[in-house]
Amino acid sequence: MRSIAALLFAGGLAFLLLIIASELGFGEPAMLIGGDILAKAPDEVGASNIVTAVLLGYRGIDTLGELSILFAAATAAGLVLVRGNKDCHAGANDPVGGFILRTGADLLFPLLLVVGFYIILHGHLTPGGGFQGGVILAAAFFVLVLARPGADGSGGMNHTAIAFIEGLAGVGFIGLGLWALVDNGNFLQPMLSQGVFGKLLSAGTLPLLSIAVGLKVGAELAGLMTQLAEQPAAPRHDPAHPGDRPS
Amino acid sequence: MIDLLSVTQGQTVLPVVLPLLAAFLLQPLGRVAKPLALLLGPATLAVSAYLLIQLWISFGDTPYMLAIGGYAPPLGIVFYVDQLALLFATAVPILVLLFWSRGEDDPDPIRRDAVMLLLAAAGTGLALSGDLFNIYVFYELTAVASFGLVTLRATGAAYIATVRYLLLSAFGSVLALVGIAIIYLETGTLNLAQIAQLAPTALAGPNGLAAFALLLIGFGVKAELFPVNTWVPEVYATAPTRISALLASLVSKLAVLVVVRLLVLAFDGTGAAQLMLLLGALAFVTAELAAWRARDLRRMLAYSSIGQLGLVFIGFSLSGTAGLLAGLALALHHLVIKAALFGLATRWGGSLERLVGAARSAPIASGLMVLFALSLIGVPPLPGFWAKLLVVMGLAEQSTTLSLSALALILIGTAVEANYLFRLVIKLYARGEADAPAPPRPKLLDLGIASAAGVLLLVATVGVGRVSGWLGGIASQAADREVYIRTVFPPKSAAVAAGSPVHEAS
Amino acid sequence: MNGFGIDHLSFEVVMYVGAYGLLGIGALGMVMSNNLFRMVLALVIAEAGVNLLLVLAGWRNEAVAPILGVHEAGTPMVDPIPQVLVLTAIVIGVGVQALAVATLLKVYRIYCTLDVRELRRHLEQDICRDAGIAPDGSWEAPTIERPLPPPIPVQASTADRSGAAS
Amino acid sequence: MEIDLQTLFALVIVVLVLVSAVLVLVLENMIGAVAVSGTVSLGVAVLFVLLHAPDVAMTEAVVGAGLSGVVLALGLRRLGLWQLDGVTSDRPTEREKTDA
Repeated sequence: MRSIAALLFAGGLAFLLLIIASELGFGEPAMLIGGDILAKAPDEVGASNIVTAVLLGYRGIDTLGELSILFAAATAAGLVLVRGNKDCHAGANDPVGGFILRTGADLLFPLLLVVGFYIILHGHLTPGGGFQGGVILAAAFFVLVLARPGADGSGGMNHTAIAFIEGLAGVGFIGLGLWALVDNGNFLQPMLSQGVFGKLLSAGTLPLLSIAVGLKVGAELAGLMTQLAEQPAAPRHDPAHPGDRPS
Repeated sequence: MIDLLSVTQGQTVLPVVLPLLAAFLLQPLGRVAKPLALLLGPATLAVSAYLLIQLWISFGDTPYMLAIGGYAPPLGIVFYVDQLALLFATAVPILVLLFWSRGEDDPDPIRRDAVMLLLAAAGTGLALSGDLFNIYVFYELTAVASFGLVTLRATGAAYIATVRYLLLSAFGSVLALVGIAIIYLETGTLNLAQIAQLAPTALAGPNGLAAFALLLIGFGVKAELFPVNTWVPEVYATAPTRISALLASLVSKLAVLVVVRLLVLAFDGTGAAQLMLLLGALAFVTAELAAWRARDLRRMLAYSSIGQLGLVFIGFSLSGTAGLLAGLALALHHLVIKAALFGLATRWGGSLERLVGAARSAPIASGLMVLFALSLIGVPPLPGFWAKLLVVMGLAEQSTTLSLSALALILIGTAVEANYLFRLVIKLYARGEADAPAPPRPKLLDLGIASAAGVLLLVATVGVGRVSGWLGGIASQAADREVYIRTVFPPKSAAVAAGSPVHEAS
Repeated sequence: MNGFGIDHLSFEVVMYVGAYGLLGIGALGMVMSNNLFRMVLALVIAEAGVNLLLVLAGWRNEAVAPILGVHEAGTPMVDPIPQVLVLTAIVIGVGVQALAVATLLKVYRIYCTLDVRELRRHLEQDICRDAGIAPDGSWEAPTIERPLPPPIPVQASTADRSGAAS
Repeated sequence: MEIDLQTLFALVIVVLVLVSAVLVLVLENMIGAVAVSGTVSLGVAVLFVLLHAPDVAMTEAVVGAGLSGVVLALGLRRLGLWQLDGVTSDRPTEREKTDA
């Protein structure tokens, strides 16, 4: 019964997509706002990477919303994961990495850190930006966790530090927006001078926003992965009693 | 400096941003000064509510537009503020504040507060935003925040319900994103006003209808729309009752508001309206039948909520101001009543049999329950009657086969609704067995919320003429597509005269 | 509609087939699968498909990436807006995914299964026990004619559940 | 039927991605399924490069192939399903078949 319903649904969806397929034109998009932005962004924002200009300039509040979603997901995951693990001894299932892994992690960590910050800082000039750099920062910390799971599986990650970084980076992003609101009457309006087009210190507040985004994404993801890593493994369940629940 | 006593239009963004700011601050603050952190949330929401009310008083008469970041539309994101948007935006912080109180055994109040604040910010943004993708972002934020909140009871059942809800919701979001992609391909813009300008030519074909169907299913997950509402009874039965109250009364209405905006601005052809009518009618009758079968109060309320939202969809599917008025009246009616009913269910949740004899131990709550039941059914002097009458009259006026069948389904559904609600009332006033434990009394706070809702209902009954006039004004403002377009893209001369706040960044 | 003839396999048709193929496979997987983890994987695939579709919506012939200073001025560029939307959508997707995995962990720890049918049965049982009604779950049987069991005291049922949850 | 080099390249990648996507759904081994889902993301990232979207390609590669793979693998490990044999199958077991 369920599979029949599923097939019906899939058939309906396929039909819908076919209708759409027969009508849409790709290759010549209307580009109403796209064309305007391509024309105006270099003057209005001053970033040579127009994707970043749109991400942090024209659609800045979308980015704020997206940071909030990541924050909401991490917080909700925290709510879910924190409970009911008191009686389990965590982290007992991951062996400490071998010598090669540990040495590799020690070498990789500063490298990833530098790459991450480079990508964050050059977001307005070249491909990349806050998100991509932030993910790499998170990866840098996570490599450390993988190499040395530690007694509680956290690899020495400091939860308080993560909480402070993620909180203050978010406050920084909103603070830049509110500064513009107080100064010019528009939330997230670009501030500071645009500088020389194509240089590192250009595009006004854009690099600052980029740093805030990078730090927040990095801290958020690092926290999320650490939380997952700290979970004790689920008990192997006996196939003979699939209904049994551990208590 | 921001003047604390007078508001400017630029501050419309604050009710969205301040709760986000507070949510980000909570974790660090919680580690430094926990008592302060616990006060931060309610304080922020109070400020948000105050700001929104001030905005309503100062600028509520004519709709206005706020270009975020000062980028002139359609390039940047705009907030569109009319009375409809303000009405729902103001309801968000107030309702979140009303259902703020924590469970006694909440192990992690800081995280919970943060998620509540995110929900408030997202809800306000959803009501105000005038950009299709921005709406999607706020919708996702609402969704993720509610996933966190519905696990709060930390039972196994809550986790199962959450996972199923999450997967369904994420799937709906994917479909909505396909709809957004189609609209972008056809029109080349995301600004709702510009989409409204282009819609008569660009979105009139089958593609437009397909895009609307996809968006309807996507946003319909939160709006408890017919095929994608399987999560509702599961989640409302396992989540904390206060969270169920928020989801059923507030979040569902915000999703409906988004769909209505799309319908009015971009998809005013008959196809889209008929789709909504069909799904709404099916939802109403199936949900009322399911509610009739339910044996516990939480799931009965959940199914009844699906049914009422089906009715709301039917109302909004009617064309023009009359349809908007009908839908709006039903939506507000349901918002007030479901919030109160779920509030009462905090203590009364569980088997209906437990409620036998509740009228003796809790006479006020039982009386309110009877009042709400009568209004839900639509017994004449109460507001529910007028709202339902508007829908029935609108359907009769259309007198197509579809609308008349929908009318028949509504009448059947109402009969079923009356049956199970009377069954509930009879239980309340029945004489229980002597040795049965008396049903618990509702908490004072819940009783207060329910009493306030009851008073609102009675006031609306007495002043039904004024209320309908007020709602009619909101509806006619929101139903006018030209007003929306002219507000976002003011004619050049008018913009100079009004000293429009939009200026291009130089 | 141009370029959809069979005799001419153009670049955008290939991309289009890829996008809708991923979307369809993901949707099918989400609907047909009975394993929650598999459903999360199907969700990832569907999201990849819709992201591809969005970027394709901004693609145009003979254009370059929207970065200034690489090509000579005046070269047509692809539409940057859909790319921004996709960036946002990717990050949203990974957040939701992580939350799903976290919740799955809890479900598996409590019920030792990820099978949807089995979990639905557990869910129905748990809800009924919490509410103090008989768990039969049959839709067809009219409930009024069935004699109801005496209400179970709330304390007992919640204590039982919290024991299993912690 | 003529076909240029770019289209041919795209065709190869699209076929690879679609085959991987089907494999994600049918592989009985969950680790394999997670690994193949990483392949899907990588392939899609290459397609983004072909569509002149370097930012998106970078994000998809870092997030889709890297981060989400790590999250899913970590999840599998904590689920106790980190096994290379086919125990983690979601096919109905013999007992369920007889039940039905």
